[in-house]
Amino acid sequence: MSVSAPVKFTLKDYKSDLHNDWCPGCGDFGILTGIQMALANLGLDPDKVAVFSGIGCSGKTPHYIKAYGFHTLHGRVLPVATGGRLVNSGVTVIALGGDGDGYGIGAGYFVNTGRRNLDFTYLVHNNNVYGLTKGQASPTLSKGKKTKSMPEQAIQDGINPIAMAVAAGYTFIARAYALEPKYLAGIIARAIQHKGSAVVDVLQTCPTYNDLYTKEWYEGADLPEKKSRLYKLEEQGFDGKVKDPTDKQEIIAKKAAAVARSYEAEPIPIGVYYEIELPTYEDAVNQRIPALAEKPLVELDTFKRDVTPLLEAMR
Amino acid sequence: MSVSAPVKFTLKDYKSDLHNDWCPGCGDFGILTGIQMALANLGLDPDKVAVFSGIGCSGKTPHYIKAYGFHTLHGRVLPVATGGRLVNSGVTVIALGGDGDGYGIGAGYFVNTGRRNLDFTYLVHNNNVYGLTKGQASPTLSKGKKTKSMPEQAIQDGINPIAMAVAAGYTFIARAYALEPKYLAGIIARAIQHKGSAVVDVLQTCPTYNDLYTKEWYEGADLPEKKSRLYKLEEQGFDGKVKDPTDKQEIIAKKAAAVARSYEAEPIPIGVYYEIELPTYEDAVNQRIPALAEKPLVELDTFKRDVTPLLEAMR
Amino acid sequence: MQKNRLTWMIGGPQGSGINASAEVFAKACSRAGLRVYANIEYHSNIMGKHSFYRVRVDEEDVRSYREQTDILVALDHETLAGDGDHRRWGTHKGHLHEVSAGGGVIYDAEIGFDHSGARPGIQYFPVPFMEIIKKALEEVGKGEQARRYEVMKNVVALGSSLALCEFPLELVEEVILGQFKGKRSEVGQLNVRAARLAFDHVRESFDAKSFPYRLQPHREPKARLLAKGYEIMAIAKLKAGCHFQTYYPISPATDESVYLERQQRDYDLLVVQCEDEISSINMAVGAAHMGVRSATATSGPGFALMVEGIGFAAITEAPGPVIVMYQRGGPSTGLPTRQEQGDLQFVLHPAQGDFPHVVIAPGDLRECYQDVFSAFNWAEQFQLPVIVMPDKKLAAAYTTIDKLELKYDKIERGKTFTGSEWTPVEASGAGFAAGNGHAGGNGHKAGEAGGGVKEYLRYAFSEDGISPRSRPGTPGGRYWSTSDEHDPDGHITEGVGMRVAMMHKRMDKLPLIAKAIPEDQQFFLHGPADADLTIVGWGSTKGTILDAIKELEEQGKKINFLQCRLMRPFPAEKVETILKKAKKLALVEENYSGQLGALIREQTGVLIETRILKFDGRPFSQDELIAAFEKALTGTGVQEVVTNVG
Amino acid sequence: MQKNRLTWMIGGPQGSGINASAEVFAKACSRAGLRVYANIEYHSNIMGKHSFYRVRVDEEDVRSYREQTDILVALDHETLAGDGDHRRWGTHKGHLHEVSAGGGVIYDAEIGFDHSGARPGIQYFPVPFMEIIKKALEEVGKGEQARRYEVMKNVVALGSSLALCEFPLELVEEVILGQFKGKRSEVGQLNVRAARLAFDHVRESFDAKSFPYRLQPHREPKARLLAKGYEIMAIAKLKAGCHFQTYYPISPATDESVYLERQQRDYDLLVVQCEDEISSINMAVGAAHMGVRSATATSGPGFALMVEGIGFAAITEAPGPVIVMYQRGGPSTGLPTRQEQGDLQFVLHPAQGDFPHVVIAPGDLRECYQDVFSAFNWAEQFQLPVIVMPDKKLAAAYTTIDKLELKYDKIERGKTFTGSEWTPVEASGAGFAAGNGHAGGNGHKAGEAGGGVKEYLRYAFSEDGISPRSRPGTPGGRYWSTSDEHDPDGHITEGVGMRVAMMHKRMDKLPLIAKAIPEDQQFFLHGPADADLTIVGWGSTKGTILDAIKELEEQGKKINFLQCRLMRPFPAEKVETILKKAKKLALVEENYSGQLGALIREQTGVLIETRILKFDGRPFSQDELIAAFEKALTGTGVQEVVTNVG
Ligand SMILES: Cc1ncc(C[n+]2csc(CCOP(=O)(O)OP(=O)(O)O)c2C)c(N)n1
Ligand SMILES: Cc1ncc(C[n+]2csc(CCOP(=O)(O)OP(=O)(O)O)c2C)c(N)n1
Ligand code: SF4
Ligand code: SF4
Ligand SMILES: [Mg+2]
Ligand SMILES: [Mg+2]
Repeated sequence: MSVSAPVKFTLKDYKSDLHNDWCPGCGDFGILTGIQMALANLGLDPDKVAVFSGIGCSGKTPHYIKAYGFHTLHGRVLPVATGGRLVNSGVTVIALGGDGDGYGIGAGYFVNTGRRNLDFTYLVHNNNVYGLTKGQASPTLSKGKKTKSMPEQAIQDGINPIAMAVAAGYTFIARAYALEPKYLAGIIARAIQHKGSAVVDVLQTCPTYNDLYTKEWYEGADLPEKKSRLYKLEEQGFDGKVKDPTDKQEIIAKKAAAVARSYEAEPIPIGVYYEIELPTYEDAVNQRIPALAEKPLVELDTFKRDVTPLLEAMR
Repeated sequence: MSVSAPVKFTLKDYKSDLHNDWCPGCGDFGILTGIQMALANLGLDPDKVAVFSGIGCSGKTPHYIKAYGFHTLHGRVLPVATGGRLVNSGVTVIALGGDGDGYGIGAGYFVNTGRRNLDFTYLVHNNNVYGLTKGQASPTLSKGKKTKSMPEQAIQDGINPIAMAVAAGYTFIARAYALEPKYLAGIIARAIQHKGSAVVDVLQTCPTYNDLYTKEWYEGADLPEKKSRLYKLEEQGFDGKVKDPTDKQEIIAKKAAAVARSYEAEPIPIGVYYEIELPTYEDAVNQRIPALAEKPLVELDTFKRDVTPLLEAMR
Repeated sequence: MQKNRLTWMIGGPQGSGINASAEVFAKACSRAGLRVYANIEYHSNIMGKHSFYRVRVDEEDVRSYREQTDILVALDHETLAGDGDHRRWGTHKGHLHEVSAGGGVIYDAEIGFDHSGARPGIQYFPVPFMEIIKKALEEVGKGEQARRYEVMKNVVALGSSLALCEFPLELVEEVILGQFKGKRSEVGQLNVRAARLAFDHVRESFDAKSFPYRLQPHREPKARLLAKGYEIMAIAKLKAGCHFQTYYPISPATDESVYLERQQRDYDLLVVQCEDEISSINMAVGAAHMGVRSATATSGPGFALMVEGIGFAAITEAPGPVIVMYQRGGPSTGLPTRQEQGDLQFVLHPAQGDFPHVVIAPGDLRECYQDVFSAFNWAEQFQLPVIVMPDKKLAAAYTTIDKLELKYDKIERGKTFTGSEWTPVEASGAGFAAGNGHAGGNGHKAGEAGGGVKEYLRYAFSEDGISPRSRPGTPGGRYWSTSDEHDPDGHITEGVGMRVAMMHKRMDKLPLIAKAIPEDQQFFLHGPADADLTIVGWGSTKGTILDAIKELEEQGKKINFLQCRLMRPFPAEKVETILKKAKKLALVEENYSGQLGALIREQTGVLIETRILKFDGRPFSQDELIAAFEKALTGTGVQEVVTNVG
Repeated sequence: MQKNRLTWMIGGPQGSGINASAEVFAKACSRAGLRVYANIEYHSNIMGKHSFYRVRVDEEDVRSYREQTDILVALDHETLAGDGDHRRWGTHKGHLHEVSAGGGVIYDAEIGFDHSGARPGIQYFPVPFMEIIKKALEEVGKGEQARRYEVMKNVVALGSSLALCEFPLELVEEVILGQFKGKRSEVGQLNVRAARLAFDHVRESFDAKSFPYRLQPHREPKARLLAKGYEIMAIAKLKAGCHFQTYYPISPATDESVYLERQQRDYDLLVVQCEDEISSINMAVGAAHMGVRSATATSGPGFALMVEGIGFAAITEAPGPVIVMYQRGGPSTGLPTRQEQGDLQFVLHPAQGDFPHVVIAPGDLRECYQDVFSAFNWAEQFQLPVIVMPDKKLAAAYTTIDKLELKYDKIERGKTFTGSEWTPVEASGAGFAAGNGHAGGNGHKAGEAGGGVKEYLRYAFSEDGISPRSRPGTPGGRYWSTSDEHDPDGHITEGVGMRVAMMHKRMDKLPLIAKAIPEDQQFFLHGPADADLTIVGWGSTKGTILDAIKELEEQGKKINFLQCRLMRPFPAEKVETILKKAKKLALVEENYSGQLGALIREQTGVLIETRILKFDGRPFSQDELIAAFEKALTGTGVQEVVTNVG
């Protein structure tokens, strides 16, 4: 979504007055702030932004943001947001939800949405657990791991969201960390500005149930000498952006590189893994329905249709 | 599924007498033959084999095979087969279905099943269309393409099943061609023998609805000089097998290589893209329930349980 | 003097294109001012399995099929002899036994059928289909390509048939030529030629003149439409201003969406083929919330995946979507291409909890048009999902209708927030006033962006029971929504008082809707009030029931028909009155358990003991209902009808 | 003399561990031979929102809660004053008003509550919770770590409470110590010490002796179980020999599966956490076909995703799974952690088409145990999915029961194919004989692998209506199955005759089941036959209804209770007789529309006009039903009950 409004809104314009009921120290606070900062930086009018969420602790996020807010169903946020975005291209659409919501029950939509390159942004709150249902393993917890409230260790492998996103066809793929809201906000802003489907996997702490990947763990407090378990791709000179979108070889190379990085476990790369400018779903739809180039579908007058030609064909 | 039965069955032992109602020349015939040849080569007792399928033209396959046959629901073949396999490790489980069935409506199960490394085999009949519903675009048809019965060209990108399989964690990932049953049979046999989750994407012709990727197209009949649009990975010295499963670097390299190859469009690589020997879901389950190391769950006597200790805990 | 009517049937393997010839013939008859009821039976298979297309033509209105066929055209052996010879459990015994006394059987001489010894009392016309095609091709020097033109067997079938019944071949030729326009006109000419050659061949080789079943064009032809239900559904959606249609392929619903896909450019409608039905319903709900007229279409197995989304639409008071739910043979995958009315009870209780939704079941094409059109109004006026329930028979039967008209044609978009009207704070809490002024609300207080001294609350309680909806992007119209129970501002609540108020807010829409929907759209009593037998039915059996009643009327029997159309909210009182007045009741349904009967008893307490049920995947024939009604006039109890033809 | 009973309540923010103290107290009372009914109310939230746990203790059996609380312990301000001060639409007004006359309010002196001016007529006991904890810690030299031990507020709450009601602290200490075994015993000691210090503090600082509400251990304690419904469900599954359980987390169903997960090693049971409920149901169906006893558990939103799989299980005649469907507040996501009986109609018609399934709703823990156990038998005997429907109240209420026993304890696995019995070919087609001997069948003809001169047909028609099922892997037992309509050998058919026969084959199981299930498991009339008022209800309201009736009995009122348990197949005739005999009927349901009422009218024609309905997400209190029954004895009509406490 490319935007060019003059910055006339401040952080507080995106904060709802609702009492927040996340646990103290929840990484979701960082993500909430990251979103609000990004919106403020881009100066988007809260009345022109719609935030869609799934079900989970993360799913409550829209209630804390001043914008149109849709707290939908578990695992269905992408179809709902897609429907919303498709019919009203005048509104910036941000979808978000938990890692269980997006990579588990929602995996089919995660994959198939990637194929569309719809112009919207998707944030996944990746805390390795099902928070709201009290801490079972989420799809990102890897095999053999066991968090606080699990009776047995995980018996399936964790999913690799970045590699999945590459395979699915997302055109902006990044990862960030919830407790670095400034950096996160920068990534989210880029994701929103990206013309096409952007996905940001946000590493999120869950102090209540995730006793493995805690703030301290990410900060490497336990290491011989304390050292963050995260590093920024750009700082290692990694550039995931495809320069020439018509160059098949470059695309393949960049995708393979992104996938390779995505398997690095310690330290974990954050930043932009892959980025490419390609025609969006909207572009294709506009070719099919020229009128959409002028206004969003919701504004087209569809009430004066003359169906007689169709009836004539039945004679 | 590692098998070591003496070859005492012939092709006809796997052929049911049911009249086949696929269109003349359908690639499914090749796949059917490939499966039957593989079973014969491995000498598996038809009474110890269960074939599960989704819904579609491809879904009818089990009816033509003499084996236990489960023609399930559209997009749900993997969960059903998983349940079946988990409780009866004494039976060889083959799941199969269409590309719509497996990569579209079933994408969530395709992804999450990959995380388990259950010991079974999954074959996808990839014909780029929804055959049984009369030729709409399937998830493997790429953007801009239009087959016979589509009113408009595809508006979404095609999925990359191989890259998806890599990201999902399948431990044996291959591609074959329906009209080369011998080669296909070889791949299927390896897939069945592989200890873990094996997926084979089978390029399948649909003479009735797919007028783009026809037998002639695959054979390159239209090229300046006729030349197959397929090549065998092994013939180019490509080896997708991970030699040392404990070597993270080798794994990452092999995965990246498989992904890179999976984006080659013309010619299309067939053969084994990726292979690794890892502990299976069954191994993990057996650790949890030691009795399973002796016999399949279905054979355990669970009817003499003494629940008094549990009741005592309630006093 | 023999009436001007005829039943013609063509049978052959799927993929051989019997549809083409049947529909050409139907169209020619319709243009000739005759009434047509044509229906196809086919397998869930692409090529090879037995299918047949029956075309019933009459001067008077026909809305169902008869069991007797006057002319049968067989492209293969199975059409005549059934499949008992190659299937362990034969599925049918062929159509020979359906041919009227003295009727004709035209069959391809190549299929190796020997009619000596076959059923006596009917006439056999072996025709060398391929030879005729070859001949036509030779005339244009393509004689050797005959096999590539096999599909022309269909025009050969037509030509041969017309030679018997004497219906003017010119009318058929006109239709054929109309189908091959522009550079394909050559092919058209070829087809016309083949039809003509077949016509001549039959005239020359057989004593066609003496064939007893004949058909003439109407004296004063009247222009009518010849249509299938899915086309009417699609056109109704266009007419209603539908912006957005989602779908996932499934018979018999796909055709509607594919038809709409073709209209996208001309009508500014966006059609999206989704990855599955969960996506279809949720995209449609998202779109409805965003302010467009949103719709989807599916059948049983797909609907089973939509139920979660329907509850979601209901609790968030989405202004839609409209869901056209085409019933087919169940349970589960069941009989994908066959007829059944087996999903009523499922659609009436489609998800967890109590929530409002509308369910209406049209009985014919006119009602399909009206109900789908109205559905969009109701969805937006009352902010809930609306389900229209046709079935395979309605979707696929090809029938003549006098012009398509809407009795209720006003577009009603319901209460919307445009930035001017704010929710009066007093009213925003119904008994809770505006709450206590603490945190919450959409934050649009006096002077703030969007202006106005009052605020907008999406789920405000209001006098007329409906809260104005705001279209995302509207300045000041910002709101929240959630699938959890919520406050007027759309934030989650678990408070008992608000919960109860919100349940009433949602459920109280049902009585409002009952008031808003015209009575004749809710139910209709066809025929005399003082009948000896009152048939109770719904959906696509309407035409068959009326046809059967008409015939029995001519025999002096007095039967009327209570057609139930609006299933939820159900017009219990009025229906009860009619039922209690009736001398005798008989329920007609194409399902196993009598699902409308269950609904009626639940709503009115009336148990209809006489039940005429069919659940073999085929619609009732007029003959079956005539026989059943005669029985019902005298006896009581359940009659299970099983198809004897096809 | 005052009866030996007490209601104690603790309230505080979620995550502060009020469960711990309530359950310790409950256990101590149970061990002391007293009866306990304890229930918790909490939000769909992890930390911070208001929750409270009510423990009702009595010498006589108690199966519901009373509205008066004798001792209220408040860990935060909201527990006393409600949330109106920080929420725009307050959800509750706090619990002060629930305290019995002269009752006591113990509150943390730190929460800034000033009871001067607060509700008069009750006693206030401000206790310095943290100071006491600190003191306990100082004794072991950990004084400065007090904050890390905040959760010990719960034992302080207990100690303080016992100081008032005089229940022996030793009994509580014993329970506490039992919970901290091994190396955690130190912590146990610490907790015991804190409780003791609190006890002493209250005794010293207040005139506790004069506190009017007291509780003594039973004279002759009887060993009982203290359990929650989900535990009983899980144990029933183990007892029934369940091999395989799938689940996807969802309240209030998760607890059962997590409980079972813990038993995997000891009981050779495999529990799989799936990616969603579509996977849960289909894995369970696949496992059932493979021959194990298979089960899953979910609640409304999850069930909405299982419906497709239930139709699949039914048409393929899978011997299961058993689905425990825990109802919660709907619609949609609704009220995830609250009570409702709102899913009955949905579960009765869960998918497209007509197919057989069993639905049973247990009313208390004993019935949960029996019904889940029996469910596995029915699933295998009749080869269909069986749904057991408890709800949040049954799952979570913590109650005493005398020992757990099965009245019907036989394991019945139904007809199975072991390789010896072959389907007599004559019988394999019911009217179709064995078909015509053409292709088809599972190919096991005479002499072939697997042997036997006859063949095995999975879906053969048989005298008793059930075809023996074969376990994949069984030599000669090979078969096909499909979600399409099929022949006896499991291959697809679309033939009308076979279709009708197969529909009967499946649907005719329902009457068989009705015969097989003992009457007292189908419904039960509690109390005198000749009552003045007959209450009709189902599920977890049973206990509350019986408690209310008991109290009214003591006032000389004659009321009985018809408990409906088997919902499908529904015992229509017998229930109808009872209803028609009744002097007056009143329906009791915890949902908006009276879903059992609808079922009863559909099945019997009887309309129950007097309805006592509650749908605010909370179970009925005994008091609410007493009042409602009194009204019902005299008046008619709908009574909507809204919670006044909590
Ligand atoms: C269909 C359905 N199944 C299950 C649930 C119960 N449920 C609520 S939230 C949740 C998972 C939450 O985990 P995640 O998506 O990772 O979000 P988080 O709470 O960790 O932010 C589940 C399973 C539901 N609401 N709907
Ligand atoms: C839930 C559901 N939705 C839709 C259908 C209709 N349907 C049957 S087969 C099919 C797709 C077939 O395509 P594919 O999976 O690629 O298999 P193919 O026929 O190409 O072998 C669909 C959509 C169904 N059976 N169930
Ligand atoms: S449970 Fe975890 S994710 Fe949920 S609010 Fe608490 S800390 Fe955050
Ligand atoms: S439609 Fe295509 S896939 Fe289906 S049977 Fe025919 S050729 Fe094969
Ligand atoms: Mg999570
Ligand atoms: Mg396909």
